[in-house]
This record gives sequence, C-alpha cells and structure tokens, in this order.
Amino acid sequence: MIDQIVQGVLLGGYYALVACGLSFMYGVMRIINLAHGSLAILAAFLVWYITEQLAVSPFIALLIVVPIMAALGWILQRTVLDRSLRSGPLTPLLSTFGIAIIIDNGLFERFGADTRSLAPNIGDLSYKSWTLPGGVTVGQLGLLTLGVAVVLIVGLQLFLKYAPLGRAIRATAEDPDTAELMGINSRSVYAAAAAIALGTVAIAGAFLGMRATFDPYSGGAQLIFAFEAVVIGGTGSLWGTLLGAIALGVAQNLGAQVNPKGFLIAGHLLFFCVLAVRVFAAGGFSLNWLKALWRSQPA
Amino acid sequence: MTDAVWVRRWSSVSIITIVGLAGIIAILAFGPLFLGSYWTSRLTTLFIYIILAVMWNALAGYAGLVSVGQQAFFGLGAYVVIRLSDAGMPVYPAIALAPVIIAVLALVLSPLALRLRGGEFAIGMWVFAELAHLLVNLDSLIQGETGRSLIALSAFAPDVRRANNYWFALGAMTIFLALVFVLLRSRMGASVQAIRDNEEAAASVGVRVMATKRTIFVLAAAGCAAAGALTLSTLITFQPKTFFSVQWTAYMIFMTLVGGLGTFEGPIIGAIVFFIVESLFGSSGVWYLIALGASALVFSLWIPRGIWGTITARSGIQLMPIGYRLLFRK
Amino acid sequence: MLTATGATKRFGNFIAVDRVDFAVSRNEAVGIVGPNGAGKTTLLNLLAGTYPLSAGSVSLDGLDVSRTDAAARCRMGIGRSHQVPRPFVDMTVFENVFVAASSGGSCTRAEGYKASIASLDLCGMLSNANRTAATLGLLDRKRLELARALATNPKVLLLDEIGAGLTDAEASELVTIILQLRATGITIVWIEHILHVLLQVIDRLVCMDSGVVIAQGKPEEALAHPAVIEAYLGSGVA
Amino acid sequence: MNVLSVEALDARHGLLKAVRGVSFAVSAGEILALVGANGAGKTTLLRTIAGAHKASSGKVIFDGTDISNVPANKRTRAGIALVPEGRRLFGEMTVEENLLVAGRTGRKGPWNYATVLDAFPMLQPLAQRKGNDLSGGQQQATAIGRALMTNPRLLLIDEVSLGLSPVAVNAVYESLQTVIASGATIVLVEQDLSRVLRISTRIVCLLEGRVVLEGRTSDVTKEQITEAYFGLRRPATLEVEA
Repeated sequence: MIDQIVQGVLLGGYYALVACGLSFMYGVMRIINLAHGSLAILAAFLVWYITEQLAVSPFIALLIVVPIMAALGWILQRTVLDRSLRSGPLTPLLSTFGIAIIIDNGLFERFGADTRSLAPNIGDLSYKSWTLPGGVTVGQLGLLTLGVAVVLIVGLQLFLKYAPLGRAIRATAEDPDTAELMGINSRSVYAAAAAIALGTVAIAGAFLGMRATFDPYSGGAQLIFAFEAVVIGGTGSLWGTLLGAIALGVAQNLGAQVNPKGFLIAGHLLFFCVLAVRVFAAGGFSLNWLKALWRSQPA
Repeated sequence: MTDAVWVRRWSSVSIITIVGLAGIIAILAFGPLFLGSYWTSRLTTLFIYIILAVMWNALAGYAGLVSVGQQAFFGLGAYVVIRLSDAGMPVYPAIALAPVIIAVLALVLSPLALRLRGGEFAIGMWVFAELAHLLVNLDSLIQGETGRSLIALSAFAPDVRRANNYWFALGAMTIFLALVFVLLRSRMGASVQAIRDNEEAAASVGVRVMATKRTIFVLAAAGCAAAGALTLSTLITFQPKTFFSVQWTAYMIFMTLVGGLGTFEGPIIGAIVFFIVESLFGSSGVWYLIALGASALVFSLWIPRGIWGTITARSGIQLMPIGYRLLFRK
Repeated sequence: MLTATGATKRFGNFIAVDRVDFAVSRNEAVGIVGPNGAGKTTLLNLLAGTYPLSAGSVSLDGLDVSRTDAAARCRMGIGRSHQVPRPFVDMTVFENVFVAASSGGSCTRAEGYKASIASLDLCGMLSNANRTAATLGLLDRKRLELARALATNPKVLLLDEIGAGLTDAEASELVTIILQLRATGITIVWIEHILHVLLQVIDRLVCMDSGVVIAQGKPEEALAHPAVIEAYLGSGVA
Repeated sequence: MNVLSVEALDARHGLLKAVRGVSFAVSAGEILALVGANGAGKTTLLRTIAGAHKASSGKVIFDGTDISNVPANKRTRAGIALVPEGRRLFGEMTVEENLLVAGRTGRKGPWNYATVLDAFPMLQPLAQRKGNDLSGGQQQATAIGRALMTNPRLLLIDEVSLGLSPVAVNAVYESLQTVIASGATIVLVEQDLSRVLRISTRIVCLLEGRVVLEGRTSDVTKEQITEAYFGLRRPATLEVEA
C-alpha cells in the first residue's frame, strides 16, 4: 500500500510535467490545445530519433529538441492559433484537433506502428533504485522526473514573477488590449508563451520516452492525463497542478491494486468525481480557477 | 393591417426538395434488389456516415458543444447490441433498442456534461469515452480487446444480412434526419438556432437554453449509438479498440466542417464528400488520414461555413422548409 | 410591480451596484441616468436576471424572483433590450421575433405568429420581416431588439440605451414607438444618456452614481438636484 | 508645432458610429480637455488615437507622421500613452510589476521606476500591493504612473477623476502638475468642469460623436459648455442628418 502510494507520487511527477504546458497555454491564450498530447509524442520521437542517429544520450538530444519544439510553438501560434483565436470559441478546438490528427498520422507514416522507448539509451538509470526502510523502492528515474517537474514549475513561477518577459506574459494574459497600450506586442508575447509551453512539452515527451513506451497514437492518452491532472488539482496554484498530478498517479496505482485493469479506470473516476463535486458544489463551473492557477505565486 | 399578413413555411423549392428527398429514399428502399452486394454494403456505410455527421452537427453546429467523445455512444451502442443479443434478444430488435438505452444513459449524464464549457466539454467527453471503453473491456463477455462477434448474425445468409443491414441503416438515417427536421421545424427549432447565434440573447428572450441543449445532447447520443449498432451489424465483430476509437469523432468533425457547420444540408453533403474521398483514397492509408486532418484545419480556419454554408451565403437559397416567410396581401 | 431591495452586485473587489432600492409601479415610465460606471446597466442586469445578485432581492408582482434565471424571468413578464443590439444574425427578422414570442411569450404557434406580426408592425419592421438580421443597419437592429422584447409579451420593459448612436431623426422615431408602447399599458424602465430624448417619455427620473441612487423624482427636479449636477459636471459648477 | 493632429476621424462599434468626422490638433505643451456627456464618443476617440480602436476612416498624425495604420504597441513605443477608462490595471500584478511591465519596451526619458514613485509619493508604501487591492485613487495614480513609464510625449488620460473621492482627485491632480512640468503634452477626459477650466489650455466638447464646441479655455463660458454638453438645446453647429 505504502509502496503503491510512493510509486503513484513518482508517476505524478511525469503527469505534472506533461500538464504544465497545457495549463500554461490555457492561462495565457485561453486555448485548450487538443494537439498537446500529440506534440508530446512528437517530441518523444524527435528525442528518440536524435538519440539513435547521433548515438548520444537522450539528455543531450533533449538539448536539441527543446529549441526545435519551442520554434514549432512559435510557428504554430503565428500561423494557426492567432487566426483561430480571432474566429470564435469553437475554432481553436477544431483546428488543434486537426493538428493532432496530422501529427499522429504523420508520425505513423514516418516511424510506423512500432512502440519505442528511450529506456535502453539511458543505461542503468531506467531500472536503478534505492530501497527505503520498509522495503519501499524508489526508482532513480522516477525521482529524477519528479525533481525535474518541481524545478520546472518553480522555474516557471520565478520566470513569470521576475523576468521582464514573464511579467509581459502575465500582463498580456490578463488584458491583451491594455498590454498593447503599454508597448507590449501581444502577438509576439503569445508566440513566446506558445514557445515556452512547447519547450516544456519537449521535456515531458523525453521523460515519457525514458520511463515508458510510446507509439504514434499515444498522444490522446497524454492529453487526457494532462487535462485530468489540471482539473483534479485545480486549487488555485501551479502547486495545485503538481498535487493533482500526484493524486492522479496515486489513484491509478491504487486502482491497479483492486483490479489489473483498474489503473486507468481509477484515474478517470477520480477525475469525474472531482468534476462532479466542483460543478455541483459551486452551482456552476468555469475554468476561472485554472486562469488563477499559473498566475498565482507561491506564498 | 395584420390580417393582410400571413406566414408561409413551404416554398416551391422546399416542396421539390422534400419530395425529391422522399423520392430518393423511396428508390433507395429498393436498393438491395438492384444494387448488387458491393454497392449495397457501400451505401449502408454512407447511411451510417450521414447519421454520424448529422448528429455531430446537431451538437456542435446548433448547441455549440464540440465533443471529442461521441465514440463513447457509438461504441456503447454496439456493446448494448452484443449484450442484448447474448441475453437472447433477436439481433435486429436489439439494434433498434440500443439507441433508446443509450439515450437514457445520455440523459443521466447530461446534468454533468452540459455544465462543462468549451474545451472542458470536449475533453471531458473524451475521458468519458475512454472510461466507457475500459469498463466495457472489464465485461467478461467481451474478453478485453479480443472482442466478441455478434454470433446471432450468422443465422442469416450473407445476402439477407446485407439487405437487412441496408434497410436498417436507411431506415435509421431516415428516422434521424426526420427527427432533426421535425425538431428544427418545431418551435424548439427556432430556439435552437437562436442559441446557435447568441446564447445569452436567447436566454434574455425566454429560451430554455439548458433544456434545449439537453434534447440535442440526448438525440446526438442516440444517433451515434444507432450508427455504432449498425456498424456492428456490418462488421459482425465487436472489437472495443475499433469501436471506441477517437477516429470516429475525427470523421464526424471532418464531414461536418467540410459540409457546413450549423446547416441542415451541410453534414449530408459532408458525409457524401467523405464517402467519395474514402472510396477513392481510403486505401492510401495514413496520407489519407493526414489529408483529413489538414482539411479539418483548413476548413475551420479559412472556410468556416463549409461547402453548403458558402453556397447559401452566396446564393441565398434555402432548400429546407425550416424557416418562416411573411407574405403580404397586395 | 418590479422591486429591487438592497440589490448589490460585486465583481471581485469592485462593487458595481451597492444596496440599491428601486421600484417601478404599473404603467409607470422611469428613466435612469448617471455617468459611465454608475452601475445603471448592472442594475438592469440584476432586474432581468442576467447576473445573480450578490446581496438583496428582486421581486415581480410581489413574487420573489431573486433566484430565477433570466429566461424564466422573461417568461414571467420582464422583457429587455441590450445596449448593443444582439440579433440572432443568421435568422430572419421575423424568426428573431418569433423565437421571442414562442419562448418568452409561452404561446401557441398561431398566437406566436400574431404576436410577432403585431410587434413588428408596432416597431415599423414589418416590411423588413424576411431580411436576415445580419443585413440590418443600426436603427433597424435597435427596432428589432425592441420588437423582440415586445414579442415576449412583457409586463415591464427594460431598455438599455436604445437611443445611443442614433441621429436626431432616428431617435425621434424611436421615441414615437416607445410612446405608443406606453399607451398600451406597458411599464418602462429606460437607461439613456441623451436627456432630451428621455425626457419626452418618462414620468420619473432616477440618477445613479458609483453604484448608488443619488436622486430621484420628477425629471426636472431630479436634474436640478445638486448631487446630480455634481456627478455630471463636477463640484463648483452648481 | 502640432504634436498630434486628428483629421476627419470616424470610428465605429460594429454599426454604431461613435466618432463622426472629428478633427482637431494639439500643439506641444498644451493640455487639451475633452468634455461631453457619456456616450459622446470621448473614450472611443482617445482609444482610436492610441491605436486600441480601429478608425473606419480619417487620419491620426503624430509628430508629422501618419500613424493611422500603426498598431497600438508601436504607437506607445513612438511616444503615445493612454491611461484607459476604468484604469485597467493588471489586477493580479503588484504596483511595482504594473510599472515595470510598462517600462520594458519604453522610450528613453526622464521617467523610470524611481522617478515615478517620486512623483506619486502615495504609491511608495504600496509597491508590493496587488492592483485589485488598491483604492480607486491609488489605482488611478498607478495607471498614470504606468503610462509615464513609457516616457510618452503625448499622454492621453481617460476619466481622470471618475469614481474617485475628492481627496484622491486632489492628489492625482497634484501629481499631474509634475507631469506637466516635465513638458509632456496631455489630452484628458474629465467630467469635472471646474477642474477642466482650471487646468486645461483648450477645450473640445463632443456631442454624439461630433465636435460641437472648440476653443481656448479662456474664451469659453461655462454656459456654452453646459449647453453643448447636455444637448438640451441643439447647438447651431450640429447639422441634422436626413
């Protein structure tokens, strides 16, 4: 039981990583990016491809993939998202869903249906673990993932708080018209925010590849995990996302104890329970808490 | 003065359209007698596509609800048929009953689902579809991803089965088109279009927004369930992975966007376009799917009215008698 | 007949309407004026049920409707127009009005036709009945907004700046229509900036500033009230 | 030398004509007051000059350059700053952050975080307070300070004293004196006529989107302004459209 909880917490570290970019993008642009999961898989494939081709460590490959994904984010915002933001509330959903289909099938076309993993490329990191008193084992990779998630979230918060660009992003997210009047080019800020979001997606993709397997059609599942983590943890801070991600991971691991197939079911059920409580307790439901989430600072 | 004014709903164009449609359906009803086995089964597929497109359009185009999880109802519709058949019910009555059962399920789900907004609703429905998929896999009858065949169908000779499927699909398509048509023509139809144009303004003139959306949500669920049940009758084997695939929703989105979101005729045209594209390029594999995604992207950004919406905007023609015209005595 | 007691609306830390008591009696026409940000439109939204109250209550004909939503209040007899007209753009003018008649007016199809035609006629929109609402100009949109509110068969009609942005000639046409409405016994609450238009119609004027009512009474008296002049023109002018 | 000139400017909200053929000019060092009842088009006019609202026709010329098609953020960087109606502070950000975010891409000039705090002493103890948690007067001071951080040559202020207590209004105007002393040109919208008469050098009065009165403050009487303002009697300059 304790072991399952510990493993769930570690798994939550990955979910926090993948949820980070989704909530960031929603917070700034009010876009729920349905291609989010597919982009994470795209990043995983890029890391895998570079690792294989150049025979380097995935961590080195990640150094190349983060800027590539960030550039992709910039282009995506400038070409598609800017336009879809201006054409009604349904358009961003439809256009990002279209992008997801293109990415998924494009990956299938290029890389085929095989499942891949980066685990063979990171040596003993993929299985080495420490054993705590009481027989609980803590995987080094899991701990690293959780650590990276925490560092990323703290880093993003510090960036938003203290960096000039971070402040411009917050200002634009709150009121793009007024930000323009302060000399801020809101289109560029949006593009920068999309670049940052996809940079985090690249990291999430790499860690997905190291801790598990992936194939071209794994994107939908990643989107769902990310969304569930954000919804479950919606307590009003980026730490909420981390907590939500951990709750999701723990619920899944406990669910797996009940039934071998209970892993995913437990996560989905937790998601719906949290959603139902929120909808019926508040008498209404909106994503305002999400808006506040990434913007608020640690006390 | 007002005695000299009255309301007309039918125009000569719309009468011709409806008579024409009825005529086409009447001719199609004899399809299996002259079409041959290939076209009988191909047209069955087209009828199923039309149901899917019309239902997704009702949801997104009229109620403003973009769902990425309609495959939930599609898959559950098929699953219910397997279950009913296993319980001893004859196959075709089971196919007819499945949409009704799923409609009840959707009604139960609606209080939660309809309070979600925009992307929340879209992904929330997707999670629901995933959950439904996982729970169906737990059923020992289905044997996980292995799935189960609708064995009772083997009692029919292939030709008979093909013809039955055809008639059932044609019948279901006719019923759902008629339901949408009647809904749009009713006073609720005016409300539905008002919600589509401006939800808040609709509420301010007394439209029951929630109740109207619920009706559409339930109807769309029933339609997708019927399509799922019918697809099962053509494929025979129920494989959860196939039936709960998000691909079905991708098809629905493509058909609706290409044909024209928020019009009656658009999704029908979109389904026919999709059917033709699939017939021509379906065998070319993933490039075909990439092209579908790209078209969804292009239509949503640059041609948001779709084919039919663009045509009506240019020409002002109105085929279906769902509107109202005021006539004045000279 | 329509009463707000202690009506309050907060947006975050901002109090848009602060404990306002407001009442209008049957067949009365009340004008509301006040500077931008005075809370006039918010008060109208509280009366119509568009926003939930933060505190206080609203009642119609003695019935508490504080927790009734906008659509239901409309069906009970509160009709409204919006400051910026919100037509259903892809529907015809007649269909716009017919939705209102059949939903808000809760009537049969035949009654709905009749009510729609009558309100279009009254607002001078009958000849435009078959046009798509998207093609209408501003005056016609305002007329449609009014006709739609009328078709819901309201006991009380809440009007939000239907005169704004119109030329003189257009505004006086609107006044003629509203005077005709008054003659049919409809109660009117009208927010308007253009005073000379408003004064042709109303019995009583309510002046608001910073979320509270600062003066009310006969129009000339209310306008002469020092607090009103100060709110409009600033201290030292009076 | 005109800092700003506006030529036959039209602006719409959808189909509503909010600004109709407005022309006027502001020369360096002037304080121009825009007055008029609400709905007269003052806010739209200011926003159109700042680039936050699109003009449907006409020209905005700043420093001799036609900037009619320049986006708002570039106009700000060229030296036009707007204090918008309702202050529009970034409410989740502190006073310090509100100021710094505006100074990020600004021009060089006398204003920076330190000099703004000097000009608005009331803000000094509030630097770490969130915009949402300020009083109206504190918000207005922050909003003006934020605009100054861009080192504008032309400062547009919408509704200087709207919703402020008399004490707060005094404090804000006192600080404006510092701004005027720094040589900026100001266009302001103000409901308080007596203030306008004291502070401005010129007055433009709008009624229903048109200029109905324009002149040097010293040449205009209160009666003329009041009449033009309310539109109770129709000013002779206002032609009636067919």
